[in-house]
Amino acid sequence: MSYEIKLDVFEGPLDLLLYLIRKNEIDIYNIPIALITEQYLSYLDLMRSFNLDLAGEYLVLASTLIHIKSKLLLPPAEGEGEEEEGEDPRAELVQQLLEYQAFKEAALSLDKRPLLDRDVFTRGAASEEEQTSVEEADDELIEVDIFELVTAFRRIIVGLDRKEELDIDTEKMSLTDRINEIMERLTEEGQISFADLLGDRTDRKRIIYTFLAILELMKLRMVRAYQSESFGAIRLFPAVEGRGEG
Amino acid sequence: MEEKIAIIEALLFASEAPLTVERIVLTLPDTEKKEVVSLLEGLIREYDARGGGICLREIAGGFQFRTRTDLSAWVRKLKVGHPALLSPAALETLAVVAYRQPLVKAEIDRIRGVDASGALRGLLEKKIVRIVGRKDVPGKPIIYGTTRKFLEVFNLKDLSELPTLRELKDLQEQQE
Amino acid sequence: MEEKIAIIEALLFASEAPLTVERIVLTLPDTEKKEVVSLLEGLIREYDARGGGICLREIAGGFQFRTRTDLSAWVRKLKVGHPALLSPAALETLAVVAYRQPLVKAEIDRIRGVDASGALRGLLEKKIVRIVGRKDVPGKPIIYGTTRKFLEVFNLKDLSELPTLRELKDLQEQQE
Repeated sequence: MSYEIKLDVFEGPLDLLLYLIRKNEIDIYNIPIALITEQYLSYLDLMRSFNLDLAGEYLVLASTLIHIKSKLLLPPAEGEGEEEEGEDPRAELVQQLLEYQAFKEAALSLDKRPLLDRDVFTRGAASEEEQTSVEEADDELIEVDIFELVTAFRRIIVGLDRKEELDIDTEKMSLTDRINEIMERLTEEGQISFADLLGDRTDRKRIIYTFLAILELMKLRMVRAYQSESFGAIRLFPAVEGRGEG
Repeated sequence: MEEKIAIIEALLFASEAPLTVERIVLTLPDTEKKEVVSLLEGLIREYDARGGGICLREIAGGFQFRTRTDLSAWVRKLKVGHPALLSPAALETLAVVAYRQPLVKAEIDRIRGVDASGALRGLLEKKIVRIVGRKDVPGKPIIYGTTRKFLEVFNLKDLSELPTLRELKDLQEQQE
Repeated sequence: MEEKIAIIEALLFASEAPLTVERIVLTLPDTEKKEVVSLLEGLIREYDARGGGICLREIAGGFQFRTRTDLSAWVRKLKVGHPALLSPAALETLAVVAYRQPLVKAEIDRIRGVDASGALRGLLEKKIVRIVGRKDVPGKPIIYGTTRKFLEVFNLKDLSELPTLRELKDLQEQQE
């Protein structure tokens, strides 16, 4: 069987479909759905018989093909003009195939470029200056990727109690943003009122997060809140004066 | 040789990443951008004409010395271990990201017809693809894009140097 | 230029350590040691005569391209302000601060299982972590959080743009 070796080289159902179209020398704009569906399904059977893991996407496309096939078998609805751009049930699939094909070609052309460390090489050795450390500039640039940061966090968390893994939700992070902002202003201004914290931006979300941030800060014993009279302005102070490491 | 060219050559050689014209201008006093560009162009021509083992190329928005492409087999012989090649799945995913960026994973999955998680992760680890931000829609999905390293690895000046994607002909047009 | 010289030049350029004559002989078939030595000497003379920014030198029993010694001041100038990388310890500490802030050092130590003092100091110096305040409890422990520079470095609009562990997991799981 010539296609045995082909089984696991498909990048997905669209890739398999393109392969069948090419193999049968079929016009992609006029796919004989019955034939292709039959071949596609027998490939899936073959894959199964070899106990290859069939990704769910293969089955989804199988049902799409069967659906298109059944639609094509139905006589056209009455009153539907012949010359009208009638909806070919295959149209969406063809569009998807063409798009995928374009990217597949793009991937191949990327691979044909002179690739670094495969076809071209840069200077191998570190220069003398790199070996001796350079004094750090004042406003140092840091080169790091956000993905590295999450990966680092995950690496630590994985070793811990499962409870720690409770997801970080974006709500908590929005709250933290507010907390940082409030503490920054407190350090600058010494004290601040609730109204000042809100400023001109008094949308609902901001009011809620500001309020929650203050509660959190009080719970953490990082700020104290004072009110001179009932319904009077609430003023916040840092719980402990002074900064710097002690 | 003019001293300025010698300095630029030394800077190019010492820099780990492709060196931008701006950086050169910052390092050399009393030098205009235009002058640097023309000196760089002169250097490229000189090395090309010489036909030696190295050439100067414009990559990822900067300039960098590289070995001549047609000598790769010799250099590979010297280097131990093989370069980590990108799998077809990774290349396809990368192509989609490169041409459609910034984009979310769901769009990659849709175009490729399979889940791109594994391939995407590999590309993130290799720093060829990066997280650009989040899309301001419900669920705030992560947006991906290519990195400067992508340009360096694939020998590209900038993204506009990518060959154009084959035109997706409109189905209707084709049928006429 | 003779092809053999071009190959040797590419090898010299790409090699991580000074390249020995023996190694070149091993890589190039049908080449005598004597021939390689004379080609190398020719290359040294050619680069010296040219007076450019690079020269070939015999170092530690091998040959290596270097920047011209008298241009080192320029090269050093270039290196200042070169992007710094974070050590794994710093990155881990930063990750804990970013995801668990506002928090005290004891909490960082507990999560990482090691003393984070050194890493924390480095992050404070780099201004990506800052002292947010102090807790009004015995000992008045310092509370840490990330800075605006942190957001800039990671290209984030705000902290809610940080990817979640779940998102990372989704990317990972498909790999098997």
